[in-house]
Amino acid sequence: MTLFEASEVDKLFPGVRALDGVTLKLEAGSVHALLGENGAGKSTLIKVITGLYKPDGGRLLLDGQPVAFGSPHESASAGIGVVHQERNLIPGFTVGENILLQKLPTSRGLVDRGRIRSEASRWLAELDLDLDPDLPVTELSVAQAQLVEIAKALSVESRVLLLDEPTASITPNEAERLFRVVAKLKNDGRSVLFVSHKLEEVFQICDTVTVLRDGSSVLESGALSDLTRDQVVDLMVGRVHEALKLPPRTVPEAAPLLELSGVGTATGHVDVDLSVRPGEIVGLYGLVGAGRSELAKALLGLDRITAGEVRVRGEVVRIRNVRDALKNHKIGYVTENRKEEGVFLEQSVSRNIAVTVWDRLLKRLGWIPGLSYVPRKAESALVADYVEQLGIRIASAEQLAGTLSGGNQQKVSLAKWLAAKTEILIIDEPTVGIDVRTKDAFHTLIWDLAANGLAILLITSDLPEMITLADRVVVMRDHRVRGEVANDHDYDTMSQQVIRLIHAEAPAPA
Amino acid sequence: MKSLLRFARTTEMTLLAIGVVFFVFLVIASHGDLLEANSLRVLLQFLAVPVLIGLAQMVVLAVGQLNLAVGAVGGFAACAMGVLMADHGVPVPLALLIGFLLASLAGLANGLLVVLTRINGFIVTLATMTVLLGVQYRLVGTRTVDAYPQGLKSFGSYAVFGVLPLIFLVALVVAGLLAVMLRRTVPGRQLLASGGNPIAARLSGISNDRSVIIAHTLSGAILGVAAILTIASSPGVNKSIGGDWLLPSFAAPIIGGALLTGGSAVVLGTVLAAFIVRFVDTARAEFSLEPSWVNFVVGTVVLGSVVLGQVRTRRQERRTVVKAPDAAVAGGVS
Amino acid sequence: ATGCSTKSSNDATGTSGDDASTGTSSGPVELKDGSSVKLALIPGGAHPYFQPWKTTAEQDKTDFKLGGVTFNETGEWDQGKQNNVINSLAAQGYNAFGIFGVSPTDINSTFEDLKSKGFAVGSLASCPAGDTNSADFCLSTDVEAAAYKATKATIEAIGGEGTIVHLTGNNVDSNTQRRIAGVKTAIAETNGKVTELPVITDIDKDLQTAQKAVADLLASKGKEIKGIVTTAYNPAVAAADGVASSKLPIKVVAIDDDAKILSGIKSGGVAATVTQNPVGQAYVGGWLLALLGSKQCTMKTPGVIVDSGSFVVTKANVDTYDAERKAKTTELQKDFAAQLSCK
Amino acid sequence: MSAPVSETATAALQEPDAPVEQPRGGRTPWWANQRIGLLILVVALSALFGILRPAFFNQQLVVFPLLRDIAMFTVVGLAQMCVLSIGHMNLAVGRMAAFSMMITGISYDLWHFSLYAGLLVGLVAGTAIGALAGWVIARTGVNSFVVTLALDFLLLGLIPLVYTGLTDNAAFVTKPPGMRELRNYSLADVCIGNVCGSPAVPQLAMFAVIAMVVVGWIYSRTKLGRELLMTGTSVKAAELSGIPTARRVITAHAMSGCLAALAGFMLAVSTGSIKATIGEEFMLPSFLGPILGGTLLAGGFISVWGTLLGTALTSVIRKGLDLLGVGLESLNIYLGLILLVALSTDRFRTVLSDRQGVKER
Ligand SMILES: Nc1ncnc2c1ncn2[C@@H]1O[C@H](COP(=O)(O)OP(=O)(O)OP(=O)(O)O)[C@@H](O)[C@H]1O
Ligand SMILES: Nc1ncnc2c1ncn2[C@@H]1O[C@H](COP(=O)(O)OP(=O)(O)OP(=O)(O)O)[C@@H](O)[C@H]1O
Ligand SMILES: [Mg+2]
Ligand SMILES: [Mg+2]
Repeated sequence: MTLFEASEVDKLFPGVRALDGVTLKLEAGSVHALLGENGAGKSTLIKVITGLYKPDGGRLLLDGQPVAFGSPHESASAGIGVVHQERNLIPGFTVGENILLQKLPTSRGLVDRGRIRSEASRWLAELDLDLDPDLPVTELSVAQAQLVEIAKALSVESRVLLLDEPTASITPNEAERLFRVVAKLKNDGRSVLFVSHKLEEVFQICDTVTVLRDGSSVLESGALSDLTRDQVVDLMVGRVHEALKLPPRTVPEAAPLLELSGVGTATGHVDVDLSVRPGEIVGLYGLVGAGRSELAKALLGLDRITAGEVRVRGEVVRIRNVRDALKNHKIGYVTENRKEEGVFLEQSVSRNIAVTVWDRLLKRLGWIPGLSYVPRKAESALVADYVEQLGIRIASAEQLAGTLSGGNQQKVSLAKWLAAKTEILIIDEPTVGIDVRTKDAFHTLIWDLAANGLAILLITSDLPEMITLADRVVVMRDHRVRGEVANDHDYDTMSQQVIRLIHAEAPAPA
Repeated sequence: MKSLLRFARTTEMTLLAIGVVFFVFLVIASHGDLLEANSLRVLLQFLAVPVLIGLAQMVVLAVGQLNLAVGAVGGFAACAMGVLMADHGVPVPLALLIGFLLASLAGLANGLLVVLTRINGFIVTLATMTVLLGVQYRLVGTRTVDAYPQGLKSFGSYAVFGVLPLIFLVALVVAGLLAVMLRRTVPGRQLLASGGNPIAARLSGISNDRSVIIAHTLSGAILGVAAILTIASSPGVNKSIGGDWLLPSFAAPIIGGALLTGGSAVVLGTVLAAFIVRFVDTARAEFSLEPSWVNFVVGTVVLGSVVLGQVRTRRQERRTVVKAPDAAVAGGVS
Repeated sequence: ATGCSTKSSNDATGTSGDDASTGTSSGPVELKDGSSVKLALIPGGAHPYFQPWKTTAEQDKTDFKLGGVTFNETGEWDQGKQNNVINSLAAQGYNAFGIFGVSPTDINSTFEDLKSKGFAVGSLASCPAGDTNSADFCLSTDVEAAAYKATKATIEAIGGEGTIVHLTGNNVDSNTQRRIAGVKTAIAETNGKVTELPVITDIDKDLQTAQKAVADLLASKGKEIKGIVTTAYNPAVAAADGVASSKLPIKVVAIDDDAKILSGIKSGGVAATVTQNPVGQAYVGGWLLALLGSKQCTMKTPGVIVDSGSFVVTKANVDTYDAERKAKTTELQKDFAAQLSCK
Repeated sequence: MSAPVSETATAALQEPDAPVEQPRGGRTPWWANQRIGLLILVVALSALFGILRPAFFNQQLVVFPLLRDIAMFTVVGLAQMCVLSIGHMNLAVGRMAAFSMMITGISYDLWHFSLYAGLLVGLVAGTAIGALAGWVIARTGVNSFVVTLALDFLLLGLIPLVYTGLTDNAAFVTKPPGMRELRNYSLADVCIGNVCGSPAVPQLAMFAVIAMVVVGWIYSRTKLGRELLMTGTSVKAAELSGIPTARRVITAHAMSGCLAALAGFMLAVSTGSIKATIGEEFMLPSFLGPILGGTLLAGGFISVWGTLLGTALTSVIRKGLDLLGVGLESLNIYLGLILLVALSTDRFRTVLSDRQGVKER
């Protein structure tokens, strides 16, 4: 029977019609997928359901009874648990308090620490996650943090659980664990809404699916069993979407542009060997927290390199900071953390793209030495060029980057490095939370950049992506390189080899 | 055990150590005079108000706000009470109650203004400060009001065993209550949650607006108590009351380890910091130092200590996953 | 004749002597027509000392039939703000100004501005720092002399020997510097009998700061101290109260005659206070400014400095000192009459 | 120039049927623009005061000093704005002015420098002390609020020590030639042929104009300015885009110190002497101007014009109340209330324009 129903829901934002008569039915004891491209309205729908946004039209029914939630608090007490797309933990608080934040247990008016501990550990146990409830959340890894959020969602005795891209920042293994929990909930007769851009997962765990496009539902509660991956994609994209075909690409025989030998870092890496040749895409795979991003940051001089040597174009170098890397070595880094490190949300698109090239554009002011300015014309010309070529869909280059969708923001974050004419590009998790079609576009772009001779180090936790793009896959774990696999672009064989490498017994530390 | 270790590394611990050393040093320097009942009494007597104004600031810092009106609220409340008792013969308890409520209302007003207008708290309290200073002057002009019942003054000067001033104990009680409120009550936790990560708090069904209002009102209430202690312990009240509260109110919590971005409750730290600042006064009298030297030293020490403290914690920074959004120092929570 | 031994007032009386000999006007000059004069009395900011000015201004108005008077304390102890206030008043037709300059080192510039625009300007209750006074005259307590007297009184109170300490206000203010000097002279004269602890400055900002400083002082040095001389308002109030509650045999000499201090004198908590002559300053000052403003008279020696007098008040003369002060005021009027050359 | 992106990729990246993403809203209507709102407010108030008190337009006695104040406090506001642009605060802005003027004073008194040589020394000193603050912040990552607060204490102690040590009445009174003229001269004293400027505009104001032009140019046109704003928006992103954030933090605070010094000089000139209390009244105005003018406390957005207008608004209000003869018992009450109203109306406009699907700034 239907546990929860949202019918004909509308939601308007200044300038945007985020939801337009969306209908969604959640059955007891089933897992329901909510799919759609970036900006399709998935998160908005979830926020409407949980009472964060007030719907501009339509009705919500719980057990057939119309409900209107004024705040997340009300929806929670009605048994609707949610894991939002945004990070959602309070820094100063313990794991336990964060899990039970919505309804802290009290005795005689005071918060009851004991019960927090006991109840929290109960929920943690349900996710078979052994964490000390008294641990401050600041000491968690990304994956742990993610799982704590899920425990938090469960803690409201939720009969309906809404998961907005819970797997975006965790790797298959943690995902697997999560799926086991979902299965358990399903058997308990609860109902789960699952939002993800990773269709493999969706087909793995979901029973029914609703697809959104531009804020309206193009498929309502279809059974996934009688749908193919392509059909779903076509529905999301709104036209026939042919699977990505990449032109053949051969890696030229050349000396490596970037080469690490026996590198150790302040953040705990132990003799890391790695090399990337021009025109080559080297994939760096590993579990969350394996130390890949940190390795990249160490390369850029953000963390100290304590051992071994880094060679760029054959010469041993000591990179002091990003500026140094960019100016003197033509190395660029597309960060995994788009919103915080990738784009300046409160600045114009134009400045976001031009930030790396002002040096190059500078014009002397008359004869006065040292006095120079950024010529507006040249700047906007350059920006327009990249906006056009990367197909960034914006009204004007002056609008704030914060108003763009995930996909376009990622394009902006990439554009500045292309504009800087870098020759070595480190790309970290380029397609997290980005929809199928834009994803394909990025894959084509990365592939093509390599074809044009860039040396690319691709960090990703998305195995299919890795297998589509990389020439070689280097596997990392616990800040060590665990091995390397030449890529034959065949999903099954590759995935097996990689996973095996990850779980291989650790070699005795050198 | 683990938590014990954690405490050992906290600012509180450091402050405690510094404080003890400082005190011992002063005792030696004064050839033990400082241990005489009278000296101790004086030392504690003038700790009460600094502790309270420090806490009043700390509470608003906890939600990532600032309160520039601490002095104005306190001074205004004190003068109001004085005038009520001296000019209108209002009975003491009633007058004190009214004063306390006025201060709380002023705080509430700050909170409401911040929430309703969405103007940055820094500016709002700046404006209310100006207004309240005006009101304070209008109340007392240039006189010093002191014609209020002796009973109140004897309360202000009474000391248990001639050592523990009543007003100091009151301050400690307030501190205790505040600590419990912030650590163990639901509104307290919600307040800190809003300060620690407003977005997350909102997604968890906590009303940040409510937290901001509560914080400002609490701040006002604490200042109300401070005003009561002031009028009870000082020879009289005039327009200068509260004039010197602003800087100390920030110094105490900041030295105590409060984060300006919000989310930290450092009651103990604030109290300890107030002690240390007080010791500096004592030292000033002991060695009859010029105030200039005192400021100079305080500035240098604070800068030095905070710098050292920070370098340590900063190492951690980049490695933590869960972070509060880099809210502006005085950024309002919305 | 002023019974006060300072340079400035000696000049005053001295010159008046000459005039007597040359037989020009003596005795108060009659103001013919004050209706053209709009008088503004402008203190540095709100302070009990200036409150008598308010009423005296009104009295000036009635006695001399002035076109208008105002009392404006919105300078808030900031020279910039005070200058603005003065200009605004000038713009509204006030043409005679009695000013207490916030910053003695700056106020001459303000005076010059006003003079250049042809206004009558008197420096009241404080004279510009340095040797020049750009106002028409300066009628003020000689702060150094006042501090000197206060210290003398203290020394007397403690029986001629012992340790005393001086509490005062803003250290970086030339008047404070003068007070400190005054105290030192008095102590020097006892050649060693009386010693002084390091002066405690910057405690006039607010009452609590003063109170705390006093309490700490008494706690740490209470036993050695025999007398406290204060030359600022909040410290005076705090000292009186602190000594009283500490029950130490310390003699406090205060400043000014705010109600609170007088009650202290009566109750014996305060040994003595040195009062100044705000009324005299406002009254005589107003009269002079009227004469100058109406162009009836001019100063013989522009910028002359006259001591408006300071009076030691003890329990003995607490009820009578005001008469003495009034006498001084009329005397001041005479002195000035001799300073004027009138049509 | 052209990007290293080949047709195939470009083709793949185009999403013809994807919606063009509108800046939430679009154009801001003129009445929702903060600066214009302020301008109207200032003009309206001036007119109102002018009607109530014709003296308000008295050139020598009202307009001249008013403009002199506005000029000075605008520079003060700019000093604060520079650090606000990177999301920092400078609580020592006043004390920095005092410090640099102390150096200037010494240069006049002891080394007999000329007026402008002294000013230069002051500016250098200001820049240095500002850079010091910036350096501590950049080096340690301690919150600017804390650092500048501590620095304020430090200077608060240091300055009187120096003054009492070097001078007998706690001020440097030597006036180098030209100081008095600078204080009193207006555009009426600069003539081309026989056409002279208005006597209402003080020459001192030229410093403010210069400061505004330079700062404005830096922020709108130079790499430095842009990098400051980027740093203000997100330090992390800036660092990862190759902006030397640490150096930018130092620059911003140095600029702040330099402007503070200039403001201190203007104050010293307009009141008459160089003394320890210079800058004591700077802190609050330094925030009011920029904030009223739309500069974000959070950093990343500044407005030079706004700072001027915000300062003008506060000065005009105070002057108006002066002329209306409002006594001290009401003055601050009115000031505070008017301030709140001004701020709220601005907020109200923003909300109203958001209602119409418009996003401010
Ligand atoms: N607070 C807001 N104000 C204005 N517009 C918004 C707001 N939140 C979302 N939108 C717009 O509503 C549309 C739907 O956004 P939403 O976040 O629901 O998409 P989504 O399906 O979750 O995308 P993604 O897969 O990237 O998470 C987008 O055009 C977005 O720009
Ligand atoms: N986003 C993050 N911010 C800060 N620290 C992180 C983050 N992710 C992981 N960490 C911590 O830093 C260390 C290495 O993380 P890093 O990001 O380098 O791993 P990774 O291999 O890049 O995985 P991922 O990028 O998917 O998190 C681990 O101890 C992990 O707990
Ligand atoms: Mg979403
Ligand atoms: Mg990573």
